[in-house]
Amino acid sequence: MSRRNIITLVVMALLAVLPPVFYLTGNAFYLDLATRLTILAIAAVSLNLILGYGGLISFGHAAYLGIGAYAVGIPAHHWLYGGLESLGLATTSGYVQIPLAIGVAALFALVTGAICLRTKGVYFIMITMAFAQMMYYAIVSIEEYGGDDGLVIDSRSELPFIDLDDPLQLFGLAYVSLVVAMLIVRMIVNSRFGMVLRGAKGNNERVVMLGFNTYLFRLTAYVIAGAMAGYAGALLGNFTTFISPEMMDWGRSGELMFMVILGGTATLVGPVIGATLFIVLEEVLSSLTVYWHLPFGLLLLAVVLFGKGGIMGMLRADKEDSE
Amino acid sequence: MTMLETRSLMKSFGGIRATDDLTLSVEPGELHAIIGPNGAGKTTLITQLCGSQKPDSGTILYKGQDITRVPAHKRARLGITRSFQITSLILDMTVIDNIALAVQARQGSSFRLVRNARTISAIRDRAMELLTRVGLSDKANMVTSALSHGEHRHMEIAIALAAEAELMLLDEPMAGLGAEETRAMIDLLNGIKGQHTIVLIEHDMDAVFALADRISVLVYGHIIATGSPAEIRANKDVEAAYLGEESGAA
Amino acid sequence: MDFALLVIQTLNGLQLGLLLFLVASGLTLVFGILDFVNLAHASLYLIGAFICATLTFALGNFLIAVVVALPLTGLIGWAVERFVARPLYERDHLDHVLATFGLILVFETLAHLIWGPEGIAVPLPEFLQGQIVLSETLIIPSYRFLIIGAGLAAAGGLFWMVNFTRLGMLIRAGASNRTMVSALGINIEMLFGLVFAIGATLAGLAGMLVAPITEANIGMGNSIIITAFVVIIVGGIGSMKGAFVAALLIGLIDTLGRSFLDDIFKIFMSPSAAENSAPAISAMLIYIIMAVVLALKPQGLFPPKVR
Amino acid sequence: MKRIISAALAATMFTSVAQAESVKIGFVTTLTTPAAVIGNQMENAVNLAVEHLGGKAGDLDIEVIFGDDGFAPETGKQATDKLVKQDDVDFVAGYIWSHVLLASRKSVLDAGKFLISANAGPSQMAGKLCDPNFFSTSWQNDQTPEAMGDVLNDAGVKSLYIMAPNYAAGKDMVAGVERTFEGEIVGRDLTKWGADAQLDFSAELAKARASGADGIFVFYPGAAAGAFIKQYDQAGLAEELPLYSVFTVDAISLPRLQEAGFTAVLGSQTTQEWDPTLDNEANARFVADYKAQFGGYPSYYAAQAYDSIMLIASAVAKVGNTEDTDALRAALKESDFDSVRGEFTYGNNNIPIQNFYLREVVEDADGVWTTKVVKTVYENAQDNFAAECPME
Repeated sequence: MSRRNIITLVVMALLAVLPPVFYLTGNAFYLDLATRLTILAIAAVSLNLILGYGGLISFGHAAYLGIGAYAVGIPAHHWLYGGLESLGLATTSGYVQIPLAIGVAALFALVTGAICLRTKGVYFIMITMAFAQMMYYAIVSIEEYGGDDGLVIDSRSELPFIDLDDPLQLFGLAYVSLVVAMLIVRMIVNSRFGMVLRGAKGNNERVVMLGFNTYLFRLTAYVIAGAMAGYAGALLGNFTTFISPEMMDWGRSGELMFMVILGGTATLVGPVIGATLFIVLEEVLSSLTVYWHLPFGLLLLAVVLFGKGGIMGMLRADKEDSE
Repeated sequence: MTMLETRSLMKSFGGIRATDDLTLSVEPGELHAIIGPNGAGKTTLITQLCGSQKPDSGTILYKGQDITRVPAHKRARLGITRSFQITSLILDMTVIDNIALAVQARQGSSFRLVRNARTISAIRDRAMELLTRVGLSDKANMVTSALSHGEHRHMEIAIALAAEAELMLLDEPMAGLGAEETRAMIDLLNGIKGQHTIVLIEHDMDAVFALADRISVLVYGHIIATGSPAEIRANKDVEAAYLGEESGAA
Repeated sequence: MDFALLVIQTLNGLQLGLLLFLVASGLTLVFGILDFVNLAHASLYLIGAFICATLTFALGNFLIAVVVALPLTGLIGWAVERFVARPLYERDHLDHVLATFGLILVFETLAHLIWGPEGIAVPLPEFLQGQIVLSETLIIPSYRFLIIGAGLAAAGGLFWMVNFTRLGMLIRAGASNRTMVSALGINIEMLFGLVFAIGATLAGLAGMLVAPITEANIGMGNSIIITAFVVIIVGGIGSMKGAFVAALLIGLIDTLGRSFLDDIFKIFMSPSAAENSAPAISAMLIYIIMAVVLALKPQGLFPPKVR
Repeated sequence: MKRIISAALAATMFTSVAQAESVKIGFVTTLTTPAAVIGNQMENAVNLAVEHLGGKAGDLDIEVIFGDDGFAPETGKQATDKLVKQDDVDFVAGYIWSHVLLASRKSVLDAGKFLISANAGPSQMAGKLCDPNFFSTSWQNDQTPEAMGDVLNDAGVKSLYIMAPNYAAGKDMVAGVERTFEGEIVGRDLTKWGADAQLDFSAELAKARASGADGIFVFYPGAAAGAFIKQYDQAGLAEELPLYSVFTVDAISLPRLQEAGFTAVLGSQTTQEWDPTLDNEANARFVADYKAQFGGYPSYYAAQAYDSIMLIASAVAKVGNTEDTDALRAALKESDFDSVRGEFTYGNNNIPIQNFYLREVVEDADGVWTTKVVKTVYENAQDNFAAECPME
């Protein structure tokens, strides 16, 4: 077993075991922290598919989290206050909300991706951000859903067998979802599709010359990543029970990016490590001082200036390319 | 039927005509070398032939079919492959993955998201076979960036072979190679010659005259002569335009 | 629509556009020549404003403070180039984004620690406090004219420098071909440091000019950086002309959108819905413009010729 | 990685071992972003209140844990969750911003804790969303602008231009002034709020001037106040378009305006439920000690924060423990403490029934700019949403 696989298993095992232990020993808050972390890790894993393996630096990934969360919040809002019954969207059923989250996120990714992928490099970074900002302001402008103030989700999604009001079960769902998301990403990047995607990251012109329409491959990956992040957003909405446009602010997109980079791009467990480190650092530093952004910023600088390839890059001894 | 034909191809950058009324025809099965002094527009020609740049005017025919407006990835599907003057490999992938990707391109749609590509023996075996053919089988699992320049050149040939191209466009395969490596490359090309139609752009005159069936001489974007190596050697215009200007260049 | 109001709002838009240009021009210089993505560019805008505010009280005059603060901001920019940007030129954009985001956090928190969260109100000299009365309905604060004048002067100076000086020649050459400049035997490190310092000075100038209006405050960098990026993307990275055109375009659209969009919306919406959505939609406008421009011209309005 | 996780979590995990015989108060306010200028005043006032109480509520030690809302509802809710779940506080107090309070409300009330707003007073929480465990030591958002609306009527203002930030309280403020103001509203601008709030109001001020209104009503709390007033002054609107504001000209903006010499603000009028000049013993002590310790006048934010701690302490002292929530609720409801605003009672929705004053900006004996009471606008006023609250 390669060292990288051992790290992956250890990290995932710790993430499975520690939070419930915290919860059962009366530290409910740390379970919350772990749930948040796990959900953000799903989004980071999905971003890693396009950023790490596809070389597509998306600076607007938080938009999908927001879309997913609002796909839970808006039906729940109408369920309580009326409206949209005719569309069947006044409901708290997870059967409606979760497919809606995934579907709308995928659609948004398809439409924006079709335009964004025409650009390259920094232009791509900025246009993905522009679309996310448009989504942000679109939500801000809808007063019915709270505008800038956000929306309280009064009732969580109803799912069979799982009660999301139980923090332990919510964490369980998030954890299983994370594992599934990681397996999906692993499957995709090792498939023939994934080979083309990774090849196009390394040398797009070459891959085009081999006869692949890399635009379509990238767009497909972009939509898959968007859909996964949309799902993560649905979980996030259920977790926080409060959603606001703030969730899709460019700063949040940046945070997701940093989770991926911090942990190590194009590695299976890197985004999970990045998300963990990010959330734990944020928590520990902010409980020490309100000026915690200073050490946090210095740390980011240090990671970039002195470390390469993120945490996984530092931990890695073997240079094999496979997972 | 000619394999490849260009008619009055024109391409300008700013005020400079990189390709000027260029007419060329390549017969099936031949190794057709294109030579010319620096700046003659050789690489510009290749990029138009493979489709990564569009000519301003003129037509490109492939097996009698007009492909002037066909995008690059579709030309590849039609059987045109290109090697790059500057090594153009996917450096962060392993050697065999590079070749396997090229093999994959010929084996149906790659929109397959489930099965692990590395476990598909039809792809892996063929890739290994090609690596053996270019003498790199022992380095299959190394990261490409760890290989030498000469080895990268061999990988380029393997990729061209993998594409099962009917027409191979080789852009200076000997560039930057030492004497030993050049000899190995000439041997390799001699081995595949005849099985594919090859358009070879090369500076190394020894290699060109050793390999080519026919040679075209490109000067300022225009073909001034086409003929067998012996004919070109004897052509006064070529000597004046080419050797005179760039004596000592090889 | 009221004509006088339209004139005033156009001037307001011009003023905003020129401020944006000052920030964006430095960004596009650094981006185009150094190929370095500097999210922390707006931190220099912030630091410039605070240094100038502090000096205004120390020296007793805003204009003198600006003159002293400009080189100080340039010096800080040079230090950022030397210690953060330079080691990262060889890395990809991802690393630039990450490092400069860290830098933003550092600068903003330092500003919070040094100057406190409340910000500093910058007093203007007497002669800039009044208004210029153009007609009965056309009254404009005189300081706004100073901003427009200073912005135009800086833009003019920049054009002169880029187009008619040896430094400008190097910058233009560097923007299109980095290796060529180094081949000319130019000390590329010096040139890069200088470009960075010029960019910082311009951003700092924008911060100093805006401080007497909005006060120097620790959140000001955040609110302008994304807009500045939008400007250089719309204009085309590395293009000074593009940055100028795009900055004015976005300044005008933003201001006119804020002033007239709610009235337009009221035609087909309830007044309260119009008032609520108009600011958001006008904020969205600039992103829509950017997306449309990039969809049609993936390299911006004035793409650099060769890269 | 394992080491990092376990070390980090272990460091904080065992710090929360419950101390016997203490009352834990979580206090959520803004400690970062420019709005920290408000949060810092509240933090100072809380610490001053604890000091005045000798660190004790009856026999119980007072322990205050501060949480930062980062000027964003989502962050505020996270801070609240942590106080409730990890620190297991008995009371959560504070909240400058209405949207933060609305977002955090459920976290506190669902856990069966007491929620004390020291500033935000969104209409929903005074009306439909009122709760037996929610108390306010401030007001309902609409009340202060309502008082201003009546002041405007008295002043003979016939037409009004309105500007406010686009968030929950901004909308409440606009609704409040519109409810009592009898003249015509000729224009209304809601501007971007939050960490990257709009601070250049040139376009809006030009519109306001063009509207020809008799006056302009604004609500720009915290750091935005200074920016607004300066631009208002630079635009030379002082004579043409008199300024009537709520929560804008206060002890936070005045020192900076004075430093920069914006004399135009002297004489401008605002309404409020509290003023440093209110004549009662508690207020005199609060204002004097605050000035002595922190070198400047306290704002109403500080006064309300001070009151929130005093209110909690009075209830805990009366009950003697933190377990008997029914008794605590009853004790809170009595508001039996020396408020710096003087005596007040709670309405059915637990919002104070109290006086509102008109205040004017003046220079005090030491030449420092502050406010003084001009007149009482409302006596013992109750908010309009109390009727919508189903509680008795």
